[in-house]
Formats: sequence, C-alpha cells, structure tokens
Amino acid sequence: MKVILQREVFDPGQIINKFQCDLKNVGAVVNFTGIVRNNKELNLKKLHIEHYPEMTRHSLAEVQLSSKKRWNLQDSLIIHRFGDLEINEPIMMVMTAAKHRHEAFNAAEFLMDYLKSRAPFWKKEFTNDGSEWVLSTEDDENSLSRW
Amino acid sequence: MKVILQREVFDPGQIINKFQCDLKNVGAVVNFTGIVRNNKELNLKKLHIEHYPEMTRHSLAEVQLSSKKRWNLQDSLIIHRFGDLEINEPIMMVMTAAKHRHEAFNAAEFLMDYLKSRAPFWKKEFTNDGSEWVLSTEDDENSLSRW
Amino acid sequence: MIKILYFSWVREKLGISEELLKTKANNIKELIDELRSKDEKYKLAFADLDIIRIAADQKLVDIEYPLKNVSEVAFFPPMTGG
Amino acid sequence: MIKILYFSWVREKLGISEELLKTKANNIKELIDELRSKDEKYKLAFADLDIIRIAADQKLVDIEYPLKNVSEVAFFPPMTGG
Repeated sequence: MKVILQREVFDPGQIINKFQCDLKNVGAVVNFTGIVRNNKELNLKKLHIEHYPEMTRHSLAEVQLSSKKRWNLQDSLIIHRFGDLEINEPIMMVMTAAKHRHEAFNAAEFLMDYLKSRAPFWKKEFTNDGSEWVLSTEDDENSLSRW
Repeated sequence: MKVILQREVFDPGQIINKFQCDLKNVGAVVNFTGIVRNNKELNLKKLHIEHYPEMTRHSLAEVQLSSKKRWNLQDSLIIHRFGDLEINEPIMMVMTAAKHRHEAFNAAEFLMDYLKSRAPFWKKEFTNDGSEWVLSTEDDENSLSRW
Repeated sequence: MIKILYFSWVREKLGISEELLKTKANNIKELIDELRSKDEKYKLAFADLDIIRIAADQKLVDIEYPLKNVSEVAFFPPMTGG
Repeated sequence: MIKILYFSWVREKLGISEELLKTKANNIKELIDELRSKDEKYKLAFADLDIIRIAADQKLVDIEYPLKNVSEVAFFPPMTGG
C-alpha cells in the first residue's frame, strides 16, 4: 500500500505494470485514472492543484488501510499530483488488487469517493479570462454516504 | 470501441496508454484486468480457455454499443485471450472512458458482469492430477441482474 | 440442414465439436430429444439441461426457441470467462 | 499558541497561508469568532460557514470541536480533488 504525491506528470501504463508485477496470486486489478479535461467554455489553459500535504498523506494512508480490511485487498496504490497540470495529463490514479472483481471494484470506487470529498485537494482553473476555483458538486459530497 | 480476441499474452500498461492516448477530453478512465491465479490446491499448471469466436465477437460488440449509449461512454475496449495461459498472466481486460467517474465505473462493472455470464468462454484448469472445467458460480450467474 | 456446435465438456462428452444434421425438429427441445435418441453419448451429455446453455445463430436462447430459419445451434455449459 | 493554516480561496481572501495565534478559544466556533473580530478580511472569508471545512490536527472536525490539545487548525473550502 502506497500513497504518492507528486508534481511531475506520471506514466499510467508504467505504474500499472509495476503494480501488477509485484502482486502474488491476485485475480482482479482495477485502475481508475483521472484526466484533466477542458472546462465547459473550452478555454482551459491549465489546471492548478493546491493541497495540504501532511493531512493528505495521513488521511489517504488511513483510508487505504480501512479499505484493505473491508474488501480483503492484497494491495492498493494512490497517486495524486499537485501544482500545474495541462489538458489530457493524468491528475491521479487509484489501483486496487483483490482475489475477486467485486472487491477490487468496490474498493476502487470507495477510495475515489473518499478522495473526491475528504482528501484536501483544491482545483483552480486558469483561462484567458482569469482564474477560478472549481466548486465541489453535491454528488461528490454525497457519494461517500453509500459505503 | 473494439473487441480483441487473441491467443498471445498482452501488455496491460501498453494497451492502457494507447487507449488513453486516443481519447479526447475525457475525465475518467477505468480499467479492469483479470489475472490467472492459482487454484485452491495451489497446484495449477496452466489454464486453458476455449471460446466460440463468432458469438463472442457479436455479443461483445453488441453489449459494448448498448453500454456506450447507457453510460455516455466516449470509448471502450475489451481484450480476451484464449488457448493456454500461465499463472500471473493477464486473461482479459476491460477499459471504459467517460466524462465522469460513476459512468466509467458502472460501465466497466456491467461489461465484466456480462462477460462473466454471457460471453462464450470456458476455462479448464490443468494440474498434476489431470484437468477439470471450471464451474460457473451463482454469483457470476446473478450479477448481471442488478443492471 | 442445421449446423450444431458443441463446446467445453459437452464437446468432450460427445467427442465431436460440430456436426451437420437434417432435422424436422420444430424447436430446440425437439432437437435435443432427437439427439438423445441417436446415441448413449448424447443421453449423457444432455442428462441435465439445467447446466446446458443454448445459442441459436449465436444468440442465447431458451429450450422453447423455434428452429425455423436457424442455421447454427450451439450447446455448452454455463460460461466461465472473464 | 496555535498554528492556523488557510487553503484555496480562504487563503487568497486572507492573503496569508498560515499564522500563529495565542488564543483562549475553547472550540473552533470561538476561534472563528475571535478571527472575525480581528479584521474585515476574516469577516469576509468566514462569511458563510456552510462552505468552510475545518481540520484539527489534520482530521476533519465540525465547528463545535474543542481546541484543548490541538496544535494545528486548518480552514478551507469543500475539497475538489480526484
């Protein structure tokens, strides 16, 4: 289990292969990759991500541990970037590995719901017209309640 | 949208990167990889997969199309191997790409549930003691009903 | 003439993966009865229809499915892919 | 002495990312009242507490949370990561 916070762009395929390579007798691996997409006005110049590093590390490590127990995961990995990101670059990735697919899927969705509403990251969109903080959605605030 | 049926082992990371590279303005990519794991007795020598190629192609292409509409997918990909497979090799992979994560997750889970119970593949386990066809599970037979 | 395909242990029990059959069966049920009457092997392969799945022209169908215009029927156990 | 951190637009409205404060506040609510009384900027940043989230020693807490033994408090808007 690992939490990686980094400024640099990462290579999803390379990380997935490395993650799978280290597994032993696992049947199911689920991966979610979040990618920077354009805004509604299609004029995004860059996305900036601010975070609260110590809290991010603590809270993600804790939620990883509880998801490991709950879904009997063999392993999981969370990568999240901060700083300046370009359109089409990966923002973050969650990986889970378990014996069976439902466990791996559920754990990955849970980790994503947690990340969206409880991990201290904030996105700011920069356009030609200036910059604006992204607002949280009702959906993201409520998704965690299903677990 | 593509369905790939092949005997040869594939490189999950390479396929994921290729898939993501071709996407435009997508926010969420989900990947499921199924991996050959040992049997309960821990004496698996190889896994053999038989299939019904024409039906596989038809049925998977059809279910891909309906999942695309239902979850507003930008793209999806299904790879499934047949023939002889070794422990820890990838068996199959499902990828989905959508604007939002719930759509990508739901479509990937639906495609997996379909694959498990409706796509004409059969697994046979070879051990030192001989060979045996894998039995379908109640769970796999019923999972599709939730969609 | 109808083409019949067998997969997995159905194929193994019968010792063949496909055959062509001239049949007057109106539906799958009648086709299975006809096959059963051919040979002991078929009786064994089709002993428990709960664990047999059927495709007509590559679509999953049930045992009542009519054979009119069907050119390919396949018999196999529940799927275990993925 | 308590360390206070500000993130995202809370940080921008205040013009600082952290400060050290000597406070007699018993809980977060009292701490916010104290900050509000300091300066117009704080009044603006803490105008709508529905859109403020609070962490005490890096754990999410609510406004009634006691400050006893807490050494670091953070104020920020709802998270938008992932």
